Amino acid sequence: MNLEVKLPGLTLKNPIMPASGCFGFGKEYSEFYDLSRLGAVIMKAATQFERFGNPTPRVAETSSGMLNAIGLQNPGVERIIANEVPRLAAYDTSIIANVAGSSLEEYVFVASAFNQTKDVHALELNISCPNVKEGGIQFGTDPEMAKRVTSAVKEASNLPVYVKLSPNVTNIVEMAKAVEEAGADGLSMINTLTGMKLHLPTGKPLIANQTGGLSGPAIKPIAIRMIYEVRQQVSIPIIGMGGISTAEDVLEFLQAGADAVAVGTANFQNPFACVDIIDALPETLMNYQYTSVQDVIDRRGVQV
Amino acid sequence: MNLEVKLPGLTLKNPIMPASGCFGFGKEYSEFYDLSRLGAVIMKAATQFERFGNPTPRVAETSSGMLNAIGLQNPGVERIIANEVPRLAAYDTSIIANVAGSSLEEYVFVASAFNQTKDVHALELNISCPNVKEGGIQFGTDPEMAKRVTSAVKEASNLPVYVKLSPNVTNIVEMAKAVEEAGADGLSMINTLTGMKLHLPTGKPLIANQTGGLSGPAIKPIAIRMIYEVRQQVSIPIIGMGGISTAEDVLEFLQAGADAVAVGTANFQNPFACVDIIDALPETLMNYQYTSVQDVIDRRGVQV
Amino acid sequence: MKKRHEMEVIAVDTIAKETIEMTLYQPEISQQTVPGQFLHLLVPGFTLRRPISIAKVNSEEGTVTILFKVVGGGTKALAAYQPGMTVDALGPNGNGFQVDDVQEGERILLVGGGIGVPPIYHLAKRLSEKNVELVAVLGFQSKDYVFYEEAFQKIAETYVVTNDGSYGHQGFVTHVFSEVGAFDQYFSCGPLPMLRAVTTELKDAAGKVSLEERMGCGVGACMACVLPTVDNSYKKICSDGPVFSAQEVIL
Amino acid sequence: MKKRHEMEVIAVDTIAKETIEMTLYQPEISQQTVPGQFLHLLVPGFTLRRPISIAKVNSEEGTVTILFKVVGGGTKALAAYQPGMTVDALGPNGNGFQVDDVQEGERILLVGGGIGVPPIYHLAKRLSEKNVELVAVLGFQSKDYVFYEEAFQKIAETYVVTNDGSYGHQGFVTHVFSEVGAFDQYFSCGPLPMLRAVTTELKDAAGKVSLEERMGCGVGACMACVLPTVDNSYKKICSDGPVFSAQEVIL
Ligand SMILES: Cc1cc2nc3c(=O)[nH]c(=O)nc-3n(C[C@H](O)[C@H](O)[C@H](O)COP(=O)(O)OP(=O)(O)OC[C@H]3O[C@@H](n4cnc5c(N)ncnc54)[C@H](O)[C@@H]3O)c2cc1C
Ligand SMILES: Cc1cc2nc3c(=O)[nH]c(=O)nc-3n(C[C@H](O)[C@H](O)[C@H](O)COP(=O)(O)OP(=O)(O)OC[C@H]3O[C@@H](n4cnc5c(N)ncnc54)[C@H](O)[C@@H]3O)c2cc1C
Ligand SMILES: Cc1cc2nc3c(=O)[nH]c(=O)nc-3n(C[C@H](O)[C@H](O)[C@H](O)COP(=O)(O)O)c2cc1C
Ligand SMILES: Cc1cc2nc3c(=O)[nH]c(=O)nc-3n(C[C@H](O)[C@H](O)[C@H](O)COP(=O)(O)O)c2cc1C
Ligand code: FES
Ligand code: FES
Repeated sequence: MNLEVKLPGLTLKNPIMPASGCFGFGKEYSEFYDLSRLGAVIMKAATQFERFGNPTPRVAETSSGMLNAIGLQNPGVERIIANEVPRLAAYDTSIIANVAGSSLEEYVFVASAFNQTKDVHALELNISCPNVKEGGIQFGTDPEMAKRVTSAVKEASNLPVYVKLSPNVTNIVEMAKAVEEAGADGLSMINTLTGMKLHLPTGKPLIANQTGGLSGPAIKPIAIRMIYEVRQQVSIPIIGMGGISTAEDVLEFLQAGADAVAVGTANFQNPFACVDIIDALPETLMNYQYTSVQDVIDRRGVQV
Repeated sequence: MNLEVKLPGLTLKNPIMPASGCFGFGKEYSEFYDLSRLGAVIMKAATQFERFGNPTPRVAETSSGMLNAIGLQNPGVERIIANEVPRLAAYDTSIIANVAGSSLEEYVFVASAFNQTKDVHALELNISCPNVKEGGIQFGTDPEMAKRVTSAVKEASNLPVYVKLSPNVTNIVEMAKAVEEAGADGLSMINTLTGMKLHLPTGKPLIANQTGGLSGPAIKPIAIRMIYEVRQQVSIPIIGMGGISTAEDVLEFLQAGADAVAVGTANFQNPFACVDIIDALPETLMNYQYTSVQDVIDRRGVQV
Repeated sequence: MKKRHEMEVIAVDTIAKETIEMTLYQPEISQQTVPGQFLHLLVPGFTLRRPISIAKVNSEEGTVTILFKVVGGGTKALAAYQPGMTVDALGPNGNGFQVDDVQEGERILLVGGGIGVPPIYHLAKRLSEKNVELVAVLGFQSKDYVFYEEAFQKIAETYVVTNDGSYGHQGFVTHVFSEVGAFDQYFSCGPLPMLRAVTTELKDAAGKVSLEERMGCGVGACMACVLPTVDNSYKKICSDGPVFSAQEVIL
Repeated sequence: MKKRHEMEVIAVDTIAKETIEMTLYQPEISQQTVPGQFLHLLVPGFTLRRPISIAKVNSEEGTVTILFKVVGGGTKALAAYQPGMTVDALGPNGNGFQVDDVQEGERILLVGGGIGVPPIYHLAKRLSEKNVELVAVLGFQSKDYVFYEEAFQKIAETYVVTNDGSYGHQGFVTHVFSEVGAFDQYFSCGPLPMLRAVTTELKDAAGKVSLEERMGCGVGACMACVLPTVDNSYKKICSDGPVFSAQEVIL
C-alpha cells in the first residue's frame, strides 16, 4: 500500500516520525532498528548555545501519560549541525530540526544556522515549550508574538517552517491562523499540556521544575479536537501528535486533519513504536476501506 | 480522625462530594449507600427551563478518561427545587446547587430561584460547560464576562457562590482572580477539557455534539497544576476535582491547594467511589503523618 | 441496597465467530434476573463499564451466562479471562421484558439479531414456562456467526436468516415475517437498523424492543443514554429500559 | 541490534519484608550481563518502564534474577506475577561495574544499602571469581528487611547494619567503616543519602557508585536522567551509568 505523503519540503515514504525530544538525535533508537524506515526524524530542540536544562527529577508518570520538564537540554545548534545531522543524514529519511529559543533573536539565530546544511529538510518552530522560564511560552500563547517570530524565522530560513503550537491556549484556531498569516508552511500540533504531580510525602511538586508537560494517550482527545478545529479553518498541512501509540491512532489523526504524524511518549514504552506502527498501518487502513494514506486525506477533504 | 472542613456556608463532615453531573440528584446512588455519609452532594446543573440536552451518543471512552456532551439535560430549576431538593434534604449532608445558563439573565434567574429553599447550602456557578453552544463557554474563558456573571449572581443570591472554572484557558490565574474580585466565595475547579474522539469507520466525531468534555484520571495533572497555581495567588477556598479516584488523589488535591474535593467520573467505574474514599482517607492521611484534613490544609499554608 | 458483585468465571467458550459464551457464578443475580436485564462489567484498564445482557441463568447452580461479541478492547480483554478469575459486575441492571400481560395460548414472535439473540433466548426460556406458542426469527451476518439455533428449536418454531444467505434464509429478519403467520405480540433485540425495520414492518402490532446506547454510569444518574419518547419526553436506556414498548420510543 | 525481550517468570518469592525475588528465563540476557546493569520492565497499565537491577544470572540455565521492593503501583503489579507469565524487558541496559582494573590480591570494599544490595551481590559473585579479598557492608532499615546475608558470607567478610539496630550493627553503613580495615577500592549501591555519606566518608579512596534517577526512555534518548559531573558537564544515568566513578559525579 502506498503510504507516501508530500508536504512542503518533505516527501515522506510514510507519515510516521518520532516526535521532537522523544528520540534524541536518533542514535539510541538506531540500535533497535534501521532509521531509514521512518518517514522523517524530528530532532531534539536546538538552541543557540548549549543548554543543561532543568534539575532532576525531570519526569513523572501519570495515568495514561507522563510529565516532563527536560528544559531543552541540547549541545547547541552548531554542535548539532556538526555532530548529529551528518550521522542522521546517513539514513534514507528526512530530517526536521526543532528550533527553540528564549528570544526572537535566538530563534532567528538557530533557524539561520540550519541554512548551512543541505541535510535538514524542514524546521519545526517550537514556540510551545512549557518547560523554560523565559521566552518559549509567550510566543506560543499570544497570537501577535507568534506571528512575529514566525515571520522573522521565515525570513531568516531557506527551509519550510512548521510552527509547533501549544495546546495551553483558550483559542487554538486563532493561534493557527496567526502563524498561517505570518507565512508558516505548516503546523505541528500539539505540544504538551502543562501539568503537575505532587510527591505525597513532602506535599511538593515531584518534578524539580514544579510543572511539566503532559504527554501520552491521556492527551489524545485534546489533540484530536484541536487538529479537527484547526483543519476547518486553516489550509496549511498539519503534523499531528499527542498520545499516538497505534496505527488506529494514526488513522484517527489523519481523519481529524493531520497530514503526517509524530510519535513521542510511545517510544519510551516500546522502542519499536514507530516501526510497529508503520508495519501495522497498511492493514489498518485496509480494514477501514482506505487505499492509501493520501486516500484518507482526500476523503476527509470531501467530508469536511 | 477528624475529616471536617469548614467552608463559606458549608460545614462538611468530610471533604468528599460527588461532582455535578456525575451523580444526578443522588437518587440512583442512594440505592448503593446512605448519602448521609457524604460531605456534600453537588447536584446536576439546573437551568431556567427544562433542557433535553444533546443528541446521543453523548459519551465516549478515552485512555484513563472519558468524553461527555450531555448538554445540561435537566428538568429545570423549579422542578429541581420541588422534587429533587426535598428528597436530598432527608439526608444528613450539605446540598450544593450547580447553576447553569446561556445568558446572564438565566444565571440570575436560576440562582435566585434557589433562594426559595432553605435546603440548598451553596451554589456552584457553572461558567465552564463546554457542551452547550450558547453562553456557558464565553463566561468561562473571558475574565470580564466571568466577573459580570459572578457579580450578578452574588447580588441575586443569598447563598455562598463557588464559581466553577474552565481549564480551557491560557491563564487560569487571571480567571480565578477575576471572579475573586467579583465577590466569589470560593472556586470549584476544574471542569472538563474540550476533547474529541473520531469513529474510525466513518471518520466523523463519535459524540453527536462533535466535541465533549474530557474527565477522569487523564486530566488530574492539569487539575493539580491549575489548583496549585491559583492557590499561590488567590485566597478564597477551592473545591478541587478532576480525575480523583483514590484517597491518595484527595491528599494530592488538598496539598495542591484544594479545601474540599469532588469525585466525578470515578462514580461510574465504582458506584461506591465516594464512600470508599471516605473510608480510606483517615489511614491515608495517617500514612503521610497528617492528623486531620485541616492539618493538611494548615501545613500547606506554612509550606507555600 | 445494591451491590458490586465479584462474579467467578466458571467457563469461557467461543461458540461462534467472534462470539464468546461466559458462565459466571453469582447466586443472588441468578435468582433476581428478569430476561432483558444486563450486567455492567468492569474490565481493568478501561474507564467505563461494559453493559452485557444476561443470556441465561441457572438459579439452582447459582450461575449466570452472558454472550458477547469481541468488538473492541474491552470485550477482547474479557474474552481472555480464564475460569477461576473474577469479574466485577453491577447488576442485574435495568428493566427487562415484562411478560405479565402475556396470556395463555398466545402466539409470540421473538426476533433477535446477532448479539441481540442472547436476551431473546433468556426471554424464550422464561416464556416457554407459560403455555404459549413461540416463533423465533434469528438473524446473523453469515453462517459462521450462527449460535443457539438448536436451543431455540427445542422451545420455538425457529427461522434462521443470514444476510449473505450462507445459512438458512437469505436477507434480513423482516424477510421471513410473511412466513411466520399471525401472532399476538412480539419481542425484539438487535442492532438499531434491524429494530427500525422490525418496528416499521410491525407497526400495528403490540411489541417490545430492547435498545442499546453508549453508557456512562449504567444506573440512571448521568443522562448519557437517553432516548426520545413519543410524548416529547425521554427515557434512560440503562434504568428505564433497555426494554421499551415499541410504541413508546422514537428509534 | 537491540531487542525487546519476553522473559518468562520462573519463580517469585518474598524473601524479606516488601522484598520480592523474581527469576526470569532469558538466555541471551543471562549471558551478556555485567554486574550493575539493569532491566527496563514494562508493566501493563503503566506509561513508563521500571528500571530494576540484575541481581544474579545463571548463564547455564539461562536465567536472570532480580530483586525489588514493593513501593508503588508498578512493583505491586509485578509482585503479583505468577510463574509462566512473561515480562516485557529491555536490557541489559546501561554500563555496569567495570572490574578490569581490579588486580589480584586486592582487598575490595562492597557497600550495599536496602534494595541496592542485589547489584552489589552480583558484583561480589563476579569478583569472587578473581583472587581478591571481599568485605561487604550491607545496610537495611530493620531486621525484617535483611536478605542475602548468608549468600554474602560465603564469599565475603560481611557486616550487616540496621538503622534501628534490630539486627547486626546499629546505625548507618558508614558506622562500621572503622572496623573493616584498609582496602584498595570500593563499590557501592544504595539510596542517595547513603551514597552521599559513603562517598564523603571515603572521598580519598578509589570507588564506583551506582545511581538512580526517574527515567523516561531508559536508553539515553530523552535526557530525563542526567547527573552533573565535576567537569561541568553531565552524564545520563541510564546509558552512561548507572555506575560512575565516585570522583566523576556530583551527588
Ligand atoms: C443494554 C445493553 C446490552 C448489551 N448486551 C450485549 C450483549 O449481550 N452482548 C454483546 O456482545 N454486546 C452487548 N451490548 C453491546 C456491548 O456493550 C458493546 O459491544 C461493548 O461495550 C463493546 O465494548 P468494547 O470495549 O469491546 O468496544 P469499544 O468500541 O472499544 O468500546 C468503547 C466504548 O464504547 C462503548 N460501546 C461500544 N459499542 C457499544 C454498543 N453497541 N452499545 C453500547 N456501548 C457500546 C463501550 O461500552 C465502551 O464504553 C449491549 C449494550 C447495551 C447498551
Ligand atoms: C538503574 C536503576 C536500578 C534500580 N534497581 C532496582 C532494584 O534492583 N530493585 C528495586 O526494588 N528498585 C530498583 N530501582 C528503583 C525502581 O526502579 C523503583 O522502585 C520502581 O521504578 C518503582 O516503581 P513503582 O511503580 O513501584 O513506584 P511508583 O512510585 O508508583 O513509580 C512511579 C514512577 O516513578 C519511578 N520511580 C519511583 N521510584 C524510583 C526510583 N527509586 N528510581 C527510579 N525511578 C523511580 C517509577 O519508575 C515510575 O516511573 C532502580 C532504579 C534505577 C534507576
Ligand atoms: C521527554 C520529552 C521531551 C520533549 N522535548 C521536546 C522538544 O525538545 N521540543 C518539542 O517541540 N517538543 C518536545 N516534546 C513534546 C513532543 O514532541 C510531543 O509534542 C508531545 O510529547 C506529544 O506527543 P506524545 O503524546 O506522542 O508524546 C517532548 C516530549 C517529551 C515527552
Ligand atoms: C457525564 C458528566 C456530566 C457532567 N455534568 C456537569 C454539569 O452538569 N455541571 C458541571 O458543572 N459539571 C459537570 N461535569 C463536570 C464534572 O462535575 C467534573 O468537573 C469533571 O468531570 C472533572 O471531574 P472528574 O474527572 O472526577 O470527572 C460533568 C462531567 C461528566 C463526566
Ligand atoms: S448510562 Fe448514565 S443514565 Fe444511563
Ligand atoms: S531515561 Fe531517557 S536519557 Fe536516561
